[in-house]
Amino acid sequence: MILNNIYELRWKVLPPAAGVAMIGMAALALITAPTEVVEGDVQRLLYVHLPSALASYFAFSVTAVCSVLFLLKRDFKWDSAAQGAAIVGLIFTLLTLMTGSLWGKPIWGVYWQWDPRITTTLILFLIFSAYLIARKSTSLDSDKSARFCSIYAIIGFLDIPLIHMSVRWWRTLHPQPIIAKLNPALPDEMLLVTLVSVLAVILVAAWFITLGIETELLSQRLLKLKAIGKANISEKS
Amino acid sequence: MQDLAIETNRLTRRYDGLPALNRVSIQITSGSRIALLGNNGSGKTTLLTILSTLLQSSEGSATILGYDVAKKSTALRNMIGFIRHQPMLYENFSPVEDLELFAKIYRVSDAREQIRRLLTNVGIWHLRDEAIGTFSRGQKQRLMIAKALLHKPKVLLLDEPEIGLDQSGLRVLDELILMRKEEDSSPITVLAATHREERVDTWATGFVRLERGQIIETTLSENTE
Amino acid sequence: MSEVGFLFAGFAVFWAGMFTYLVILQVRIRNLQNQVDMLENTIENHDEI
Amino acid sequence: MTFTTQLEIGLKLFNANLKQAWRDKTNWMTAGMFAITALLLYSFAFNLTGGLVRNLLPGVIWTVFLFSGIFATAQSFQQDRQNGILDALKISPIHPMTIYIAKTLTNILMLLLIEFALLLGATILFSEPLFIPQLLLIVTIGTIGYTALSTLLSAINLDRNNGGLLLPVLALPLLVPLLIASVEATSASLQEEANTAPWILLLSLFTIWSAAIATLMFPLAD
Repeated sequence: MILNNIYELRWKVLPPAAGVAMIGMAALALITAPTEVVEGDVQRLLYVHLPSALASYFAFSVTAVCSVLFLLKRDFKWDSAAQGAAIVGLIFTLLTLMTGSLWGKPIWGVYWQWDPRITTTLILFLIFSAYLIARKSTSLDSDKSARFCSIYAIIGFLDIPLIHMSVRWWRTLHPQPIIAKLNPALPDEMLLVTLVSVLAVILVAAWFITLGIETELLSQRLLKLKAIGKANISEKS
Repeated sequence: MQDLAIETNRLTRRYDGLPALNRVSIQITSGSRIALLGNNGSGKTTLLTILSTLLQSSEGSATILGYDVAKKSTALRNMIGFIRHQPMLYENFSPVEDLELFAKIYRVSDAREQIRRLLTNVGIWHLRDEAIGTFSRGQKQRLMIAKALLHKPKVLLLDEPEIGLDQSGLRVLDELILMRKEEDSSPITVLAATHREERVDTWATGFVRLERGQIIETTLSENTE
Repeated sequence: MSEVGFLFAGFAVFWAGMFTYLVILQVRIRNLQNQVDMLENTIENHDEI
Repeated sequence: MTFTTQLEIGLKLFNANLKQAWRDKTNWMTAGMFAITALLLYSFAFNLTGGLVRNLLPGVIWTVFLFSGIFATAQSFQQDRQNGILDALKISPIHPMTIYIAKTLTNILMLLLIEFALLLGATILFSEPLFIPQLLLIVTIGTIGYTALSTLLSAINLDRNNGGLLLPVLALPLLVPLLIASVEATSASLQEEANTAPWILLLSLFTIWSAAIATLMFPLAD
């Protein structure tokens, strides 16, 4: 009940909060945050890269949780929610990979590095793309397909730790050129800016997810209405 | 007040939003033989498939002998026999091999004797060691009759059981299911979809007529809603 | 490309990506809502007749 | 029903599956032929006649196994579905888990047959000692791991025409840990001082994970 009431407030709270937080984040990241000593200004990409990555994990967690709820309750609104969140997750995964590449080029000299975290993110992208392809290629109200895709989303989500672990072992047990990647503890100011930006992007992600859910729910409703319309017409004839 | 064998309450199933079965409520008493009538696409198969536990309803509920169909319990499945449009047989097995496997699954006692009796009754005992894939449609249908009766179900769901059967095959169907003499005290309940309306009077104790997923005519007492 | 160039590119991609997605979503929702309203209207009128 | 009756029925069903696979071999013959053809193509593409075979062979072997294995398991419920047997089993008092386990075991057995034969052939073709106990163990664990997942995914027909192509797209990203672990374990087992332990550990971990999760999930897919 309380949860429902909170969810009702989404249109009043989320857009302005996300908007303010995003503007604050841009100002903080580009102006207030100190320039990093080794990497220089380009390090400021951290403030969009890291939050995007966290937002994508957040969205995929929503997909997994909604999939579990769908399997338990067999209510199609959870299936819609899982799909809506999966799309948002994919968008943020894509943003993570792109900002990461643009950050990597000046620092590492290459756009792409087979780093465990990057590689895991890419595989995550493949898994949830496959999920969406499978779900979208079948009828919206097909319970078989919804169940199957829910199961797939749960398995895919639970696979993440294993993927990350295997890729890390794969990289570390191979001899490879050492690339300078300094990761000293962030100074306080940077930490603060990072926290703000994470908050901002998570808010945006939450807003997007609610919008995504809304589109999926509307599509379902439309399907039902069309069916009723068809039935009415055939009754008249 | 007789026991209810099959009861559905506002049973609904939608495909792509379109209802194939629309709020169907029926009550069938134990031991009755009900014909399910209607044109193609009227929802007969959907109703039978939901009752067989193969398909899930979109809304509403159904119980067979008091067991909720959606729960798919083992006890319920032991009591249902189902013959649907397409045969359900291992194509590269012989009838005996197929039935022996399912006798095991349904834990039929004296399986060997049962199989011999049933195959003889449906008239394909001489084909017992041939591959099912070489059978004609009518022979497969006879085998399906034997398979559906193998575990002595209390409720039989039949979807156009006459398919492919010749005159003697139809007689087999009548003798074994539709007009069979009760051997034991617990009567068998039959719900059979059929297009042969002229034969319905000879075996059915009642009928339900569906059109566009809804009941338009029935001899069953109306469900109190 | 200079360091600042990469920084700019990164931020541009990020903001552009989010804005585009937001616009796409809003358009889709509006379209769907319109269709739903239209159908609901016709179905209501249909019933009255 | 109790566990022992399920076990008994499961064995019967496994037996029936094997009998069915044996009588209608086309599916498995196709998988075997696909594996052989792929192996040959790889040897042309990577010029596996040279001296670098040992470095490339593990990757070649495992991609061949995964592709042929997944294409074969994608079909594994197909015949049962067309015959109506899958539906006959679903309305019977058998537990869905038993149906799944019996089918998975059949697939594992058939795939191991193909894979061991292929290893034997590759031993001759590339004059590398591939038919060694350690490698056979690795292949067995890996096959159990990927078959458990791909059999689960093949159980549902998504009512679409390109379902055959969809399954590899769904299964392969999930199998990245398995591919990494099995390739590394294989190449370690081909070295003089083999240290396969960590990779076999990772491989076993994935296999246990996938078998457990697939077994638990299958009844929900029904």
